[in-house]
Amino acid sequence: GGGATGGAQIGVDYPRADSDFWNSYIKYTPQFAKELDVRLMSPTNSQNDVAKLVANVQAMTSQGAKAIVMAPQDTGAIATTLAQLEQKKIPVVTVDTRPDKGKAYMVVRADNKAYGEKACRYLGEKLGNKGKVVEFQGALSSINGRDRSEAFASCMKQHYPGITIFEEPTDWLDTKAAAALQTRLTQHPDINGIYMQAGGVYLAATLQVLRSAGKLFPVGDPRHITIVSNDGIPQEFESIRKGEIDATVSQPADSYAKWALFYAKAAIEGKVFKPGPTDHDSTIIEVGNGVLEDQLPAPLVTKDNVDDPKLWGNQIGK
Amino acid sequence: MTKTLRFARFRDLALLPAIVVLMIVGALVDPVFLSADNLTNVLQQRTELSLLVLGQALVLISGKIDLSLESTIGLAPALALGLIIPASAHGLGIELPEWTAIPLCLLIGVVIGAFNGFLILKLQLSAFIVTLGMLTVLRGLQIGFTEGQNLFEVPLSFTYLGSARWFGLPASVLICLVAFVLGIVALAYFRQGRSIYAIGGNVEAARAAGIRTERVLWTVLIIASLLAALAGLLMTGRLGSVGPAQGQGMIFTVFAAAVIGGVSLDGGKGTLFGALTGVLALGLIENILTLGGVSPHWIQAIYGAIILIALMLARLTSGKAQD
Amino acid sequence: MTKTLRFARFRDLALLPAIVVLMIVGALVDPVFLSADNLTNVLQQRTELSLLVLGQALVLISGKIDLSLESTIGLAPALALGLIIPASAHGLGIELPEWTAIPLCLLIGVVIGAFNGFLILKLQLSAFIVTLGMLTVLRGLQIGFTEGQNLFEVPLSFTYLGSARWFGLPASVLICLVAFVLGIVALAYFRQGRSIYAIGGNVEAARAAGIRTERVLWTVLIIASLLAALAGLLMTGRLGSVGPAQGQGMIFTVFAAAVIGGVSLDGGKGTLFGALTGVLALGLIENILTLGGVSPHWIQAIYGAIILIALMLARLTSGKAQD
Amino acid sequence: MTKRYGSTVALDDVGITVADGESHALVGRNGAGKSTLVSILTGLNRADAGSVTFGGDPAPALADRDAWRRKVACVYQKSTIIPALTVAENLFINRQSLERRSLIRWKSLRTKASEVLASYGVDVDPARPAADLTVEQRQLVEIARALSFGARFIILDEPTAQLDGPAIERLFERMRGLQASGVTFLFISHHLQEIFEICQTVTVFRDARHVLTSPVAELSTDSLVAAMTGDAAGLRVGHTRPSLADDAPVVLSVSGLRSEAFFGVDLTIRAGEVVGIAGSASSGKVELGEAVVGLRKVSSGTVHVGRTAVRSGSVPDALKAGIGFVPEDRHKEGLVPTLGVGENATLPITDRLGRFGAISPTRQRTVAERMIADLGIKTSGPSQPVSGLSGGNQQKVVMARALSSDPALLVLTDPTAGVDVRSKESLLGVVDRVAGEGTAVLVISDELDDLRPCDRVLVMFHGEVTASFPRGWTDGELVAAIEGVSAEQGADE
Ligand SMILES: Nc1ncnc2c1ncn2[C@@H]1O[C@H](COP(=O)(O)OP(=O)(O)OP(=O)(O)O)[C@@H](O)[C@H]1O
Ligand SMILES: Nc1ncnc2c1ncn2[C@@H]1O[C@H](COP(=O)(O)OP(=O)(O)OP(=O)(O)O)[C@@H](O)[C@H]1O
Ligand SMILES: [Mg+2]
Ligand SMILES: [Mg+2]
Repeated sequence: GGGATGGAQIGVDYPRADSDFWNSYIKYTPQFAKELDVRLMSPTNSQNDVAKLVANVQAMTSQGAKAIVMAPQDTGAIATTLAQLEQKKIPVVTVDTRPDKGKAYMVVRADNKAYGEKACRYLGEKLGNKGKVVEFQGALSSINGRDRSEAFASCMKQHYPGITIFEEPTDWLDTKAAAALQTRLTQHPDINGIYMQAGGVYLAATLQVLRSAGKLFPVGDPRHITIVSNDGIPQEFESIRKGEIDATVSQPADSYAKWALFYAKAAIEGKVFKPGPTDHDSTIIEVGNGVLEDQLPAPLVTKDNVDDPKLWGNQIGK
Repeated sequence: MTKTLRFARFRDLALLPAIVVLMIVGALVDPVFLSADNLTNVLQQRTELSLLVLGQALVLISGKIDLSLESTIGLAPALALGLIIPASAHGLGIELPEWTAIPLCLLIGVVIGAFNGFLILKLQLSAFIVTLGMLTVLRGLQIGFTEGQNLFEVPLSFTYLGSARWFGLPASVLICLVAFVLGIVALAYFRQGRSIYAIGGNVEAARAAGIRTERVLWTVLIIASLLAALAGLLMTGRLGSVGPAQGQGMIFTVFAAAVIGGVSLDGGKGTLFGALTGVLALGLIENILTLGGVSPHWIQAIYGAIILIALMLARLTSGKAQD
Repeated sequence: MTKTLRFARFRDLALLPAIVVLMIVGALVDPVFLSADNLTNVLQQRTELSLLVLGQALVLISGKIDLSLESTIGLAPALALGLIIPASAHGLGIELPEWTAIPLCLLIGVVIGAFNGFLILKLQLSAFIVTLGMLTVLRGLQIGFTEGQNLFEVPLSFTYLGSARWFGLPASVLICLVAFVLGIVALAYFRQGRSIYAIGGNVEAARAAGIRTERVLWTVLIIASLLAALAGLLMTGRLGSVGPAQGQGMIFTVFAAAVIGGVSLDGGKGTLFGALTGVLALGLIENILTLGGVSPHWIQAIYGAIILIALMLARLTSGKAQD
Repeated sequence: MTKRYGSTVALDDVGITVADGESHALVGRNGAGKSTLVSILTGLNRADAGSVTFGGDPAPALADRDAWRRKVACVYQKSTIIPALTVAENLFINRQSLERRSLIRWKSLRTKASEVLASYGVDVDPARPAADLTVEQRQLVEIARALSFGARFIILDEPTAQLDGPAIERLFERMRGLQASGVTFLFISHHLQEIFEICQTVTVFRDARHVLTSPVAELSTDSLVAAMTGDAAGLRVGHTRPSLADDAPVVLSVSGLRSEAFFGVDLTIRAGEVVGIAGSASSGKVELGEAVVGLRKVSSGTVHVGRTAVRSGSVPDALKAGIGFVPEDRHKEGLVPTLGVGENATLPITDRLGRFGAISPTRQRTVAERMIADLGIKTSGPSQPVSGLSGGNQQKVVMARALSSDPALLVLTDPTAGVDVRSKESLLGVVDRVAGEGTAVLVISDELDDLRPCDRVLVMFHGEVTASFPRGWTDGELVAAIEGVSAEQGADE
């Protein structure tokens, strides 16, 4: 406690505890709280359920939270909650997603559209605008999945019309992805690219399916299927090093935690931010009706930069 | 005589000791727990669940089952909104007048219930599998026509019931209360209500006793769907928008509440009051876990374990085998 | 006599016409559909589901229900791995020798089944709510001790069964086949198997006929959990890791397959062969939808609608009301 | 009227006319189609062909249950009691609030229920769940319900099969009273003397066909039986078993057996001996039987079969010791409705139908077909689910199950409930035969016909054995003892 916030408590809600990415976020949060001298309430977990998120936020408010950090996976359904918090003058920092409606002090996120775009560019260039790509979409009801899908689709259509895309909705389930991939490979043995929207979910299953189908060839082999992933967990890096997959977009779990707490603390202290570049390689933009968004960089990780120690995937488990 | 009656009543109250224990634990965990604000929040957060439980309890007592409620709670408001908002806001582009939204929402509930009834009663398909299929279809329709988008251009009239406060309490809580009181009275003191028990207990016997079993069952299915649509309306008001996943995954909680509240999956047994205690017990458990700041990784295991323990407690205090 | 016998068999075969229709549709959608490769894939993708369905069908026929299977399929392999892999790979740090992993996995299944049996049979709690609680607890335990992480460090011996091919077919398919043949024979021609039907049909009459109902039910619950653990082993082999959500959401599909395959939720009715046709029908539907390249936004609605249609078709061809 | 179930013709172009104000008996062997007719006459089932009229008006639409209820009240053969609901509610089901659309007043309902029940001699708390009732009490509740309805036409499908003597008498008194006030009855029973007692007209069905309709007064028992069975042979009486050898070993010995329903019961039965236990519904006789066969735990006392002690409350133990039994309630403990006739009948002996736990279907079928033939079960074959059998034939399946294990001791509770006269004869003949082969038999019943083959009949009254009659008792003295009037004299004789 103590310090500049003078004991004002910050409530944090984790969206889920069953994915590698969010687990890293969960690990980083108390770590940065200490570093930033933020007094953290016991964090809650809304288990990917917006109704739970609303309940958790109400409970934290009752318990006297002065600012709240949340990562609503359903960005429409918190509108009322945001309005209530605004009434109570409790500033909100949202992480990873931007609320569709309602007030937030700051949105801390990497641009999911940019993920899809980056993956599209990489695959498009590697495949030379021809071939067939399987895309594992997340749940259609999740905004992040949707952003990635839409950006990927429109980029492909615009820049690489020579590539055929197979969109496989998977509900973020590896079993569905594995089944879809197996079927597609049978239907189109010449599939030469895969885009997976969450490496933490699909990586192992994808490699296993390719292995059993006899289609797992290292990068460089002409029969290699180009794979771009998303998340930036250590296992993806491992696979990049081994040449099993080509690239991944590193979602900045560490920066999410760090800057979310930073802005929450700043909000309590009454600081005001303006659009423009920041001191940490990012840009704050205004995303409409006064809401600011700090768009953190999400680097594309390939064989070239996979060993960069700054990547969060290289920091955990070490 | 009073002995057995008391006993029957006691069975409905089996969860009360567990609830008392929860209240004490809650107060110990955090003084905030007992504050009016917090308890009101718990109630408000449970209104939609409790309406679904009310509907499901009716269906279960009548000896059927309706899984599709968890999709109706999403589709009914989504489709109603879709019909009034412009295509630019992910609507269907029909743009009916705004006042039709609420009647439409409820009507959609009725239509879904009637269709379920048609498949189950007329085509004599298994209620479980029909409503499981419908759960998928209805959710699929919602994702299909909204293209997986949130509908957040909700007119104020539509959000009113879910967000207003009457007499210092959330309107939705009062609505639920009224619905439960009506249900409890109807099931305890009206012939039509009692006939639901008779049908669930032995449909052949009920038919022999002159009950129009098909009509009653159909009505029950429609009421349950209607309640789900109403719950969807309240949820939309409370959350301010309709997400494509609205209600998803709720059905298990609905069953958990109804069954730990003493409603039997075999039909013919249980009361709405019991079901309501089930809802409350679950709500208190979640609230206490949140207030207690349980580790996010262990919350689910602890939650499940507490349910099992509450169940054993109810079993011990009521002394009755469960089914 | 043979007449009714034929009729009973017919009921099991109610889905066959639907499957034939699906085969034709599939072939029209894409010639690849009928290729040996594709059909093998469909089978392999369904092995774990089919083992769960096998277990669940046994439990349902005996008149009980086990929802916790969908968590056992994740926890059993995860815990077994946790006991052998080092803490650095999210293990428990106990580091038992590698060869113990498979026996441990199966043993964990047995223990879970036995514990379910204890709660249901000894404490006489409702099977539905006990196993719903266990579903939550078991999944919670997995998330708790793995801290929600994927376990990627799976020894080769552990993935062998799920990924090997024997005689040109995936080993897992053959294992399933054997399990089903054993189950079908046991349920049709063995005392213990028949007693499951008797218990599901009327447990008191079964007891009065000298069947040790409690022992049989306990065995059935244990077998079901064991099959779920085996399914977990195969799934881990097929997918190469154990995710924290392994199996999550499967239980609905398990019921769908069992029930459209003719297994009754009321107990005492249905066959394993029927359940297997249910699994196949669902597998074919999904495969065809994937091959057909249906719009991702509409796939769910179409999937649900096809299930309902298949159900009606089965109802028409068998001419029997479903329950 | 014609009605088919699959390949079974249950009614083959039959007709029946019940005149206003008469009591019309409907008789026929098990499976003749009586209950099927009842279900059509009460609007539960649709006939494949034919029509029903009430006083010249066509019958209401099948869905209009209320209209049917106004035309006809019925006691069905199969219980329509809803176990989870209270006795009071079962009695007034679907008319809990006597004036329509008003609140139900539970208290007055209970009071009224108490009155109604008391007049039938049913001493139960109307607020208890009906699940707590005995089989007999349930039957009385059904009867009370049908009669209290105010309907002008009442159908009773074997109402007396589960009742003891005094209850039957009370029922008949009431029926006579109602008939005097103009109520019409259709009465189904396998107790032919009852038909002579209260009916004016009788219709006989045989093999789904109408055989005759005639005033009761013009028929003798023998001609009635002949019409039912289609052969002229009258009823056989008496038994052919040689009298018991003095050195026959003791098979069952019960000593000091005690539970809530009976106390301090001692009993021995020797090989080849048939012992009856009679008693009214509250005598504890059924509970004693259940204790012997392991369906019920006792608080003290022992049961030995031969030299083996039978563990209290364990049916498998009892079976292993060599006991076979027919339970009181065939629907509760007797039958698995979903399984076939053959499987039900062979359920206790599955270990004998093949090796290593396997069941040889051929062997099962052979055994089952033999039982079907032996007991005259009317069924389309061993694989027909028992739920599709007529009531009497279901009872025979339960009997077959009891006999299947070639038991050393056979315990039969109301073994012939709902069984037609000729079948009863053959069932009792089977009892006689197995006794002749050395099986000890305990018959628990208040049906005098069931008790006739007994070497000795014990009478229980309020949980104790109060009298014992050797063979040769008269109906009067036994009935008196059962009712507890002259138990002492009975024992002295
Ligand atoms: N036979 C019954 N079946 C079902 N529920 C009943 C029955 N009798 C009473 N109840 C239930 O008991 C509750 C109150 O019953 P009742 O009307 O007897 O109350 P009361 O008259 O105020 O109490 P009391 O009779 O003890 O004076 C109601 O909820 C009703 O549903
Ligand atoms: N639901 C059913 N399914 C198949 N067959 C049936 C069904 N109900 C009755 N039957 C058949 O119809 C015939 C007539 O049965 P019903 O019950 O009318 O006989 P019953 O004369 O009442 O005999 P009992 O004296 O034994 O009660 C029997 O052969 C029976 O097997
Ligand atoms: Mg009959
Ligand atoms: Mg009162």
